[in-house]
Amino acid sequence: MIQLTREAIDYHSISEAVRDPHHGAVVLFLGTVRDLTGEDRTLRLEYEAYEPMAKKKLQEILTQVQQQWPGAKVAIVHRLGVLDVGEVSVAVAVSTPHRAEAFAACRYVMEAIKADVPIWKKDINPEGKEQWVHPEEKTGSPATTAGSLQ
Amino acid sequence: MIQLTREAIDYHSISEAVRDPHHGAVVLFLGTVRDLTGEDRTLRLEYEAYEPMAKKKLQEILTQVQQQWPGAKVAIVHRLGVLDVGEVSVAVAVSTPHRAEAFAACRYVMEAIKADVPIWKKDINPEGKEQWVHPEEKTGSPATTAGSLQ
Amino acid sequence: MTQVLVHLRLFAVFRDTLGADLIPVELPAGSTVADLRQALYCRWPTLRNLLERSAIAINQEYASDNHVLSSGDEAALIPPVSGGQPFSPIP
Amino acid sequence: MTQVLVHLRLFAVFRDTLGADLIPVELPAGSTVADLRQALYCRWPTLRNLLERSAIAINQEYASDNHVLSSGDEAALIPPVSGGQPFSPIP
Repeated sequence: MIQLTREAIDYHSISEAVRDPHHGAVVLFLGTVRDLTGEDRTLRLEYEAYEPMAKKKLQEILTQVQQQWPGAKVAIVHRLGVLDVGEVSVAVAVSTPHRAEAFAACRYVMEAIKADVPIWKKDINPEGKEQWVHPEEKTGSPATTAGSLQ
Repeated sequence: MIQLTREAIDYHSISEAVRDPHHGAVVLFLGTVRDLTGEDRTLRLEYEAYEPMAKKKLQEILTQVQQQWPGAKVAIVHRLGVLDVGEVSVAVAVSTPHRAEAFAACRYVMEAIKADVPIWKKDINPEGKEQWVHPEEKTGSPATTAGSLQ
Repeated sequence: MTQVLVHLRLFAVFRDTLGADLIPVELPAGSTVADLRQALYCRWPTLRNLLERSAIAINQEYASDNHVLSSGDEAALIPPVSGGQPFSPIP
Repeated sequence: MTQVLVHLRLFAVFRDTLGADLIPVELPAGSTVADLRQALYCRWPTLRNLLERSAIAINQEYASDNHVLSSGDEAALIPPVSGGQPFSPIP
Protein backbone atom coordinates (compact mmCIF):
# COMPACT_ATOMS: atom_id res chain seq x y z
CA MET A 1 0.00 0.00 0.00
CA ILE A 2 1.33 3.39 -1.05
CA GLN A 3 -0.09 6.79 -0.30
CA LEU A 4 0.89 10.44 -0.56
CA THR A 5 -1.36 12.51 1.66
CA ARG A 6 -1.91 16.04 2.89
CA GLU A 7 -3.75 14.79 5.99
CA ALA A 8 -2.22 13.66 9.28
CA ILE A 9 -0.95 10.08 8.90
CA ASP A 10 -3.00 7.49 10.78
CA TYR A 11 -0.01 5.27 11.40
CA HIS A 12 -1.88 2.93 13.70
CA SER A 13 -4.07 1.82 10.81
CA ILE A 14 -0.97 1.29 8.69
CA SER A 15 0.62 -1.07 11.17
CA GLU A 16 -2.72 -2.87 11.54
CA ALA A 17 -2.93 -3.18 7.74
CA VAL A 18 0.27 -5.24 7.49
CA ARG A 19 -0.51 -7.66 10.31
CA ASP A 20 -0.87 -11.27 9.19
CA PRO A 21 -1.44 -14.53 11.07
CA HIS A 22 1.55 -16.09 9.26
CA HIS A 23 3.80 -13.21 10.29
CA GLY A 24 5.37 -12.99 13.74
CA ALA A 25 6.99 -9.58 13.34
CA VAL A 26 5.85 -6.06 12.51
CA VAL A 27 8.25 -3.12 12.28
CA LEU A 28 6.85 0.38 11.99
CA PHE A 29 9.05 3.37 11.25
CA LEU A 30 7.87 6.94 11.77
CA GLY A 31 9.77 9.95 10.56
CA THR A 32 8.77 12.97 12.62
CA VAL A 33 9.56 16.68 12.36
CA ARG A 34 12.48 17.49 14.66
CA ASP A 35 12.86 20.92 16.23
CA LEU A 36 16.66 20.93 16.14
CA THR A 37 19.28 20.06 13.52
CA GLY A 38 22.61 20.65 15.16
CA GLU A 39 22.08 24.17 16.51
CA ASP A 40 19.52 25.18 13.90
CA ARG A 41 15.93 25.41 15.08
CA THR A 42 13.02 24.29 12.95
CA LEU A 43 9.51 25.70 13.34
CA ARG A 44 7.84 23.84 10.46
CA LEU A 45 8.73 21.75 7.44
CA GLU A 46 7.03 21.90 4.08
CA TYR A 47 7.14 18.72 1.98
CA GLU A 48 6.74 18.77 -1.77
CA ALA A 49 6.75 15.86 -4.24
CA TYR A 50 6.93 15.24 -7.93
CA GLU A 51 3.83 13.18 -7.27
CA PRO A 52 3.46 10.79 -10.22
CA MET A 53 7.19 9.96 -10.21
CA ALA A 54 7.24 9.64 -6.41
CA LYS A 55 4.40 7.10 -6.57
CA LYS A 56 6.17 5.21 -9.33
CA LYS A 57 9.42 5.11 -7.32
CA LEU A 58 7.58 3.97 -4.18
CA GLN A 59 5.94 1.21 -6.23
CA GLU A 60 9.39 0.15 -7.44
CA ILE A 61 10.55 0.00 -3.83
CA LEU A 62 7.64 -2.34 -3.00
CA THR A 63 8.68 -4.54 -5.91
CA GLN A 64 12.28 -4.61 -4.68
CA VAL A 65 11.09 -5.60 -1.21
CA GLN A 66 9.04 -8.46 -2.70
CA GLN A 67 12.11 -9.67 -4.56
CA GLN A 68 14.31 -9.63 -1.47
CA TRP A 69 11.69 -10.69 1.11
CA PRO A 70 8.93 -12.54 -0.75
CA GLY A 71 5.60 -12.35 1.03
CA ALA A 72 6.50 -9.34 3.17
CA LYS A 73 3.54 -7.01 3.67
CA VAL A 74 4.50 -3.34 3.32
CA ALA A 75 2.68 -0.05 3.69
CA ILE A 76 4.24 3.35 2.93
CA VAL A 77 2.57 6.71 3.54
CA HIS A 78 4.32 10.03 3.02
CA ARG A 79 2.87 13.33 4.10
CA LEU A 80 3.01 16.43 1.88
CA GLY A 81 2.41 20.08 2.71
CA VAL A 82 3.21 22.00 5.88
CA LEU A 83 4.02 20.03 9.05
CA ASP A 84 4.58 21.29 12.57
CA VAL A 85 7.30 20.00 14.89
CA GLY A 86 6.38 16.54 16.17
CA GLU A 87 4.13 15.61 13.26
CA VAL A 88 4.71 12.39 11.32
CA SER A 89 6.12 12.99 7.82
CA VAL A 90 6.53 9.37 6.76
CA ALA A 91 5.33 6.02 8.05
CA VAL A 92 6.55 2.63 6.84
CA ALA A 93 5.11 -0.61 8.21
CA VAL A 94 6.42 -4.06 7.32
CA SER A 95 5.43 -7.51 8.48
CA THR A 96 7.32 -10.76 7.86
CA PRO A 97 7.37 -14.20 9.49
CA HIS A 98 10.49 -13.39 11.60
CA ARG A 99 11.91 -10.24 13.10
CA ALA A 100 15.26 -10.02 11.28
CA GLU A 101 13.59 -9.60 7.89
CA ALA A 102 11.03 -7.12 9.20
CA PHE A 103 13.79 -4.84 10.53
CA ALA A 104 15.89 -5.24 7.37
CA ALA A 105 13.00 -4.63 4.98
CA CYS A 106 11.71 -1.57 6.87
CA ARG A 107 15.21 -0.11 6.97
CA TYR A 108 15.64 -0.87 3.27
CA VAL A 109 12.44 0.98 2.42
CA MET A 110 13.47 4.05 4.41
CA GLU A 111 16.94 4.23 2.84
CA ALA A 112 15.42 3.79 -0.62
CA ILE A 113 12.87 6.55 0.01
CA LYS A 114 15.56 8.94 1.19
CA ALA A 115 17.84 8.08 -1.72
CA ASP A 116 15.53 7.91 -4.73
CA VAL A 117 12.02 9.25 -4.24
CA PRO A 118 11.51 12.84 -5.46
CA ILE A 119 10.16 14.39 -2.28
CA TRP A 120 11.76 17.51 -0.87
CA LYS A 121 11.47 19.49 2.31
CA LYS A 122 11.73 23.18 3.03
CA ASP A 123 12.82 24.14 6.52
CA ILE A 124 11.10 27.15 8.10
CA ASN A 125 12.84 28.47 11.21
CA PRO A 126 11.31 30.46 14.09
CA GLU A 127 12.50 33.72 12.47
CA GLY A 128 10.57 32.86 9.33
CA LYS A 129 13.64 32.04 7.25
CA GLU A 130 12.87 29.38 4.64
CA GLN A 131 15.43 27.03 3.18
CA TRP A 132 15.12 23.99 0.93
CA VAL A 133 17.07 21.03 2.20
CA HIS A 134 19.18 19.65 -0.62
CA PRO A 135 22.02 17.56 0.74
CA GLU A 136 25.38 17.31 -0.98
CA GLU A 137 24.79 13.79 -2.30
CA LYS A 138 23.39 13.64 -5.79
CA THR A 139 19.96 12.05 -6.15
CA GLY A 140 19.28 9.24 -8.59
CA SER A 141 22.63 9.77 -10.28
CA PRO A 142 23.87 7.20 -12.79
CA ALA A 143 26.64 6.44 -10.29
CA THR A 144 24.17 5.16 -7.70
CA THR A 145 21.37 3.82 -9.91
CA ALA A 146 23.31 2.67 -12.96
CA GLY A 147 21.89 -0.83 -12.68
CA SER A 148 18.40 0.31 -13.53
CA LEU A 149 19.30 2.86 -16.16
CA GLN A 150 20.47 1.22 -19.36
CA MET B 1 8.98 2.42 30.46
CA ILE B 2 8.72 -1.28 31.23
CA GLN B 3 5.61 -3.35 31.71
CA LEU B 4 4.58 -6.99 31.98
CA THR B 5 0.87 -7.29 31.39
CA ARG B 6 -1.91 -9.84 31.06
CA GLU B 7 -4.05 -7.41 29.05
CA ALA B 8 -3.92 -6.78 25.30
CA ILE B 9 -1.01 -4.44 24.54
CA ASP B 10 -2.05 -0.93 23.48
CA TYR B 11 0.97 -0.49 21.24
CA HIS B 12 -0.28 2.76 19.78
CA SER B 13 0.06 4.43 23.17
CA ILE B 14 3.57 3.00 23.50
CA SER B 15 4.76 4.54 20.26
CA GLU B 16 3.09 7.82 21.26
CA ALA B 17 4.88 7.67 24.63
CA VAL B 18 8.36 7.75 23.08
CA ARG B 19 7.70 10.60 20.64
CA ASP B 20 9.79 13.70 21.29
CA PRO B 21 10.15 17.01 19.46
CA HIS B 22 13.96 16.56 19.44
CA HIS B 23 13.65 13.10 17.87
CA GLY B 24 13.05 12.61 14.16
CA ALA B 25 12.67 8.83 14.23
CA VAL B 26 10.44 6.31 15.97
CA VAL B 27 10.80 2.55 15.45
CA LEU B 28 8.13 0.24 16.85
CA PHE B 29 8.55 -3.51 16.88
CA LEU B 30 5.63 -5.87 17.46
CA GLY B 31 6.03 -9.57 18.05
CA THR B 32 2.80 -11.33 17.14
CA VAL B 33 1.60 -14.91 17.51
CA ARG B 34 2.24 -16.78 14.25
CA ASP B 35 0.02 -19.67 13.18
CA LEU B 36 2.80 -21.63 11.48
CA THR B 37 6.36 -22.57 12.43
CA GLY B 38 7.70 -24.57 9.53
CA GLU B 39 4.90 -27.11 9.08
CA ASP B 40 3.75 -27.01 12.69
CA ARG B 41 0.50 -25.22 13.37
CA THR B 42 -0.05 -23.07 16.45
CA LEU B 43 -3.47 -22.43 17.94
CA ARG B 44 -2.39 -20.40 20.98
CA LEU B 45 0.74 -19.48 22.92
CA GLU B 46 1.02 -19.21 26.66
CA TYR B 47 3.68 -16.85 28.00
CA GLU B 48 5.13 -17.19 31.47
CA ALA B 49 7.77 -15.07 33.21
CA TYR B 50 9.96 -15.14 36.27
CA GLU B 51 8.45 -11.73 36.84
CA PRO B 52 10.78 -9.91 39.26
CA MET B 53 13.88 -11.09 37.39
CA ALA B 54 12.31 -10.35 34.01
CA LYS B 55 11.62 -6.77 35.11
CA LYS B 56 15.16 -6.44 36.43
CA LYS B 57 16.61 -7.73 33.16
CA LEU B 58 14.39 -5.40 31.12
CA GLN B 59 15.57 -2.52 33.27
CA GLU B 60 19.18 -3.53 32.57
CA ILE B 61 18.41 -3.50 28.86
CA LEU B 62 17.10 0.08 29.18
CA THR B 63 20.35 1.01 30.93
CA GLN B 64 22.41 -0.60 28.17
CA VAL B 65 20.43 1.33 25.55
CA GLN B 66 21.08 4.59 27.41
CA GLN B 67 24.80 3.81 27.45
CA GLN B 68 24.93 3.08 23.71
CA TRP B 69 22.37 5.66 22.54
CA PRO B 70 22.18 8.39 25.21
CA GLY B 71 18.84 10.17 25.23
CA ALA B 72 16.96 7.46 23.35
CA LYS B 73 13.40 7.06 24.63
CA VAL B 74 12.40 3.42 25.00
CA ALA B 75 9.22 1.59 26.00
CA ILE B 76 8.98 -2.18 26.39
CA VAL B 77 5.77 -4.09 27.10
CA HIS B 78 5.59 -7.89 27.20
CA ARG B 79 2.36 -9.80 27.38
CA LEU B 80 1.91 -12.81 29.70
CA GLY B 81 -0.77 -15.50 29.75
CA VAL B 82 -2.66 -17.09 26.89
CA LEU B 83 -2.55 -15.40 23.46
CA ASP B 84 -4.43 -16.28 20.29
CA VAL B 85 -2.89 -16.24 16.84
CA GLY B 86 -2.40 -12.66 15.66
CA GLU B 87 -2.17 -11.12 19.12
CA VAL B 88 0.78 -8.96 20.11
CA SER B 89 3.13 -10.66 22.58
CA VAL B 90 5.77 -7.95 22.81
CA ALA B 91 6.00 -4.30 21.77
CA VAL B 92 9.17 -2.21 21.80
CA ALA B 93 9.15 1.45 20.81
CA VAL B 94 12.27 3.59 20.51
CA SER B 95 12.78 7.19 19.47
CA THR B 96 16.07 8.91 18.69
CA PRO B 97 17.10 12.01 16.75
CA HIS B 98 17.95 10.03 13.57
CA ARG B 99 16.68 6.83 12.04
CA ALA B 100 19.83 4.70 12.08
CA GLU B 101 20.00 4.72 15.89
CA ALA B 102 16.28 4.09 16.29
CA PHE B 103 16.49 0.94 14.15
CA ALA B 104 19.68 -0.22 15.86
CA ALA B 105 18.41 0.40 19.39
CA CYS B 106 15.04 -1.28 18.78
CA ARG B 107 16.78 -4.29 17.24
CA TYR B 108 19.19 -4.38 20.17
CA VAL B 109 16.34 -4.43 22.67
CA MET B 110 14.59 -7.29 20.89
CA GLU B 111 17.74 -9.42 20.65
CA ALA B 112 18.48 -8.77 24.31
CA ILE B 113 14.94 -9.72 25.34
CA LYS B 114 15.12 -12.95 23.38
CA ALA B 115 18.57 -13.79 24.76
CA ASP B 116 18.38 -12.87 28.42
CA VAL B 117 14.94 -12.14 29.82
CA PRO B 118 13.32 -15.10 31.64
CA ILE B 119 10.06 -15.29 29.69
CA TRP B 120 8.99 -18.58 28.15
CA LYS B 121 6.27 -19.66 25.79
CA LYS B 122 4.25 -22.83 25.53
CA ASP B 123 2.91 -23.73 22.13
CA ILE B 124 -0.61 -25.19 21.99
CA ASN B 125 -1.47 -26.75 18.63
CA PRO B 126 -4.93 -27.26 17.11
CA GLU B 127 -4.99 -30.87 18.41
CA GLY B 128 -4.46 -29.60 21.95
CA LYS B 129 -0.85 -30.75 22.22
CA GLU B 130 1.16 -28.46 24.49
CA GLN B 131 4.91 -27.97 24.25
CA TRP B 132 7.26 -25.54 25.93
CA VAL B 133 9.59 -23.84 23.48
CA HIS B 134 13.14 -24.14 24.79
CA PRO B 135 15.61 -23.61 21.97
CA GLU B 136 18.98 -25.35 21.86
CA GLU B 137 20.94 -22.23 22.78
CA LYS B 138 21.64 -21.86 26.45
CA THR B 139 20.15 -18.81 28.16
CA GLY B 140 22.24 -16.38 30.17
CA SER B 141 25.19 -18.74 30.15
CA PRO B 142 28.52 -17.47 31.46
CA ALA B 143 29.81 -17.82 27.90
CA THR B 144 27.43 -15.16 26.62
CA THR B 145 27.08 -12.93 29.65
CA ALA B 146 30.49 -13.34 31.25
CA GLY B 147 31.08 -9.59 31.14
CA SER B 148 28.39 -8.94 33.71
CA LEU B 149 28.99 -11.95 35.93
CA GLN B 150 32.15 -11.49 37.92
CA MET C 1 12.07 18.32 -37.73
CA THR C 2 15.35 19.79 -36.55
CA GLN C 3 14.33 20.81 -33.07
CA VAL C 4 13.18 18.91 -30.04
CA LEU C 5 10.99 20.61 -27.46
CA VAL C 6 10.93 19.29 -23.91
CA HIS C 7 8.88 20.58 -21.03
CA LEU C 8 11.04 20.76 -17.95
CA ARG C 9 9.33 20.55 -14.57
CA LEU C 10 10.89 22.47 -11.71
CA PHE C 11 10.58 21.67 -8.02
CA ALA C 12 11.69 22.93 -4.63
CA VAL C 13 14.62 25.32 -4.79
CA PHE C 14 14.50 25.56 -8.60
CA ARG C 15 10.81 26.43 -8.69
CA ASP C 16 11.18 28.98 -5.92
CA THR C 17 14.34 30.54 -7.38
CA LEU C 18 13.15 30.66 -10.99
CA GLY C 19 9.53 31.49 -10.23
CA ALA C 20 8.10 28.83 -12.57
CA ASP C 21 7.14 25.19 -12.31
CA LEU C 22 7.35 24.28 -15.98
CA ILE C 23 9.62 25.74 -18.64
CA PRO C 24 9.96 24.80 -22.30
CA VAL C 25 13.47 24.02 -23.57
CA GLU C 26 14.25 23.79 -27.28
CA LEU C 27 17.28 21.81 -28.40
CA PRO C 28 18.62 20.49 -31.70
CA ALA C 29 17.13 17.16 -32.80
CA GLY C 30 19.13 14.21 -31.46
CA SER C 31 20.08 16.07 -28.27
CA THR C 32 20.75 14.03 -25.17
CA VAL C 33 20.25 14.62 -21.48
CA ALA C 34 23.88 15.80 -21.38
CA ASP C 35 23.01 18.45 -23.96
CA LEU C 36 20.00 19.50 -21.89
CA ARG C 37 22.29 19.86 -18.87
CA GLN C 38 24.67 22.05 -20.87
CA ALA C 39 21.78 24.22 -21.97
CA LEU C 40 20.70 24.65 -18.35
CA TYR C 41 24.25 25.50 -17.24
CA CYS C 42 24.36 28.24 -19.91
CA ARG C 43 20.90 29.55 -19.02
CA TRP C 44 21.39 29.64 -15.24
CA PRO C 45 25.14 29.86 -14.62
CA THR C 46 24.64 30.88 -10.98
CA LEU C 47 22.79 27.60 -10.29
CA ARG C 48 25.49 25.41 -11.83
CA ASN C 49 26.61 23.81 -8.58
CA LEU C 50 23.09 22.78 -7.67
CA LEU C 51 22.35 21.69 -11.25
CA GLU C 52 25.38 19.42 -11.18
CA ARG C 53 24.07 17.77 -8.03
CA SER C 54 20.61 17.34 -9.50
CA ALA C 55 19.25 14.44 -11.51
CA ILE C 56 17.20 14.74 -14.66
CA ALA C 57 14.17 12.54 -15.05
CA ILE C 58 12.62 11.80 -18.43
CA ASN C 59 9.05 10.53 -18.37
CA GLN C 60 9.29 9.96 -14.61
CA GLU C 61 12.46 7.89 -14.73
CA TYR C 62 15.99 8.94 -13.82
CA ALA C 63 17.81 9.35 -17.12
CA SER C 64 21.48 8.86 -17.94
CA ASP C 65 23.46 11.52 -19.80
CA ASN C 66 23.36 9.62 -23.11
CA HIS C 67 19.55 9.32 -23.13
CA VAL C 68 18.26 10.88 -26.38
CA LEU C 69 15.41 13.35 -25.98
CA SER C 70 12.15 13.20 -27.95
CA SER C 71 9.67 16.00 -28.49
CA GLY C 72 6.94 15.90 -25.91
CA ASP C 73 9.11 14.22 -23.30
CA GLU C 74 8.16 15.11 -19.75
CA ALA C 75 11.48 16.21 -18.29
CA ALA C 76 12.05 17.10 -14.65
CA LEU C 77 14.90 18.61 -12.75
CA ILE C 78 15.31 16.67 -9.51
CA PRO C 79 17.41 18.45 -6.88
CA PRO C 80 18.92 16.25 -4.15
CA VAL C 81 16.13 14.71 -2.05
CA SER C 82 15.74 15.44 1.60
CA GLY C 83 17.93 12.59 2.73
CA GLY C 84 18.30 13.18 6.44
CA GLN C 85 21.66 12.31 7.90
CA PRO C 86 24.25 10.71 5.61
CA PHE C 87 23.12 7.22 4.74
CA SER C 88 24.75 4.47 6.70
CA PRO C 89 25.13 1.20 4.82
CA ILE C 90 22.06 -1.01 4.99
CA PRO C 91 22.96 -3.89 7.30
CA MET D 1 25.93 -24.46 60.41
CA THR D 2 27.08 -27.14 57.98
CA GLN D 3 24.20 -27.03 55.55
CA VAL D 4 22.93 -24.42 53.15
CA LEU D 5 19.28 -24.39 52.17
CA VAL D 6 18.25 -22.78 48.93
CA HIS D 7 14.76 -22.43 47.55
CA LEU D 8 14.78 -23.28 43.88
CA ARG D 9 12.07 -21.77 41.69
CA LEU D 10 10.90 -23.81 38.74
CA PHE D 11 9.35 -22.47 35.55
CA ALA D 12 7.93 -23.63 32.25
CA VAL D 13 8.90 -27.19 31.35
CA PHE D 14 10.47 -27.85 34.77
CA ARG D 15 7.41 -26.73 36.68
CA ASP D 16 5.07 -28.71 34.44
CA THR D 17 7.25 -31.84 34.48
CA LEU D 18 8.01 -31.83 38.21
CA GLY D 19 4.62 -30.56 39.35
CA ALA D 20 6.06 -27.91 41.68
CA ASP D 21 7.06 -24.28 41.40
CA LEU D 22 9.42 -24.11 44.38
CA ILE D 23 11.56 -26.87 45.84
CA PRO D 24 13.99 -26.71 48.76
CA VAL D 25 17.51 -28.04 48.11
CA GLU D 26 19.92 -28.75 50.95
CA LEU D 27 23.63 -28.73 50.22
CA PRO D 28 26.82 -28.76 52.30
CA ALA D 29 27.94 -25.32 53.49
CA GLY D 30 30.25 -23.67 50.96
CA SER D 31 28.53 -25.30 48.01
CA THR D 32 28.60 -23.48 44.70
CA VAL D 33 26.22 -23.22 41.80
CA ALA D 34 28.18 -26.06 40.17
CA ASP D 35 27.41 -28.23 43.22
CA LEU D 36 23.74 -27.29 42.95
CA ARG D 37 23.78 -28.37 39.31
CA GLN D 38 25.33 -31.71 40.25
CA ALA D 39 22.64 -32.23 42.87
CA LEU D 40 19.96 -31.55 40.27
CA TYR D 41 21.57 -33.93 37.78
CA CYS D 42 21.50 -36.66 40.45
CA ARG D 43 17.94 -35.92 41.47
CA TRP D 44 16.48 -35.73 37.95
CA PRO D 45 18.77 -37.74 35.67
CA THR D 46 16.20 -37.85 32.86
CA LEU D 47 16.21 -34.04 32.66
CA ARG D 48 19.99 -33.77 32.43
CA ASN D 49 20.11 -32.55 28.83
CA LEU D 50 17.65 -29.74 29.54
CA LEU D 51 19.35 -28.94 32.87
CA GLU D 52 22.67 -28.55 31.08
CA ARG D 53 21.10 -26.04 28.70
CA SER D 54 19.50 -24.10 31.53
CA ALA D 55 20.92 -21.22 33.52
CA ILE D 56 20.77 -20.85 37.27
CA ALA D 57 19.87 -17.48 38.73
CA ILE D 58 20.71 -16.53 42.29
CA ASN D 59 18.76 -13.63 43.71
CA GLN D 60 17.45 -12.76 40.25
CA GLU D 61 20.85 -12.62 38.58
CA TYR D 62 22.45 -15.20 36.28
CA ALA D 63 25.12 -16.93 38.37
CA SER D 64 28.39 -18.48 37.29
CA ASP D 65 29.33 -22.02 38.38
CA ASN D 66 31.78 -20.80 41.04
CA HIS D 67 29.21 -18.61 42.81
CA VAL D 68 28.98 -19.71 46.47
CA LEU D 69 25.48 -20.28 47.79
CA SER D 70 24.10 -18.77 50.99
CA SER D 71 21.16 -19.98 53.03
CA GLY D 72 18.01 -18.16 52.06
CA ASP D 73 19.22 -17.46 48.53
CA GLU D 74 16.43 -17.26 45.98
CA ALA D 75 17.59 -19.67 43.31
CA ALA D 76 15.84 -20.24 40.00
CA LEU D 77 16.24 -22.71 37.23
CA ILE D 78 16.01 -20.84 33.93
CA PRO D 79 15.39 -23.06 30.91
CA PRO D 80 16.32 -21.59 27.53
CA VAL D 81 14.11 -18.59 26.76
CA SER D 82 11.74 -18.49 23.85
CA GLY D 83 14.25 -17.09 21.42
CA GLY D 84 12.45 -17.19 18.12
CA GLN D 85 14.61 -17.95 15.13
CA PRO D 86 18.38 -18.30 15.69
CA PHE D 87 19.82 -14.90 16.53
CA SER D 88 21.47 -13.09 13.71
CA PRO D 89 24.32 -10.80 14.71
CA ILE D 90 23.15 -7.36 15.75
CA PRO D 91 24.16 -4.99 12.94
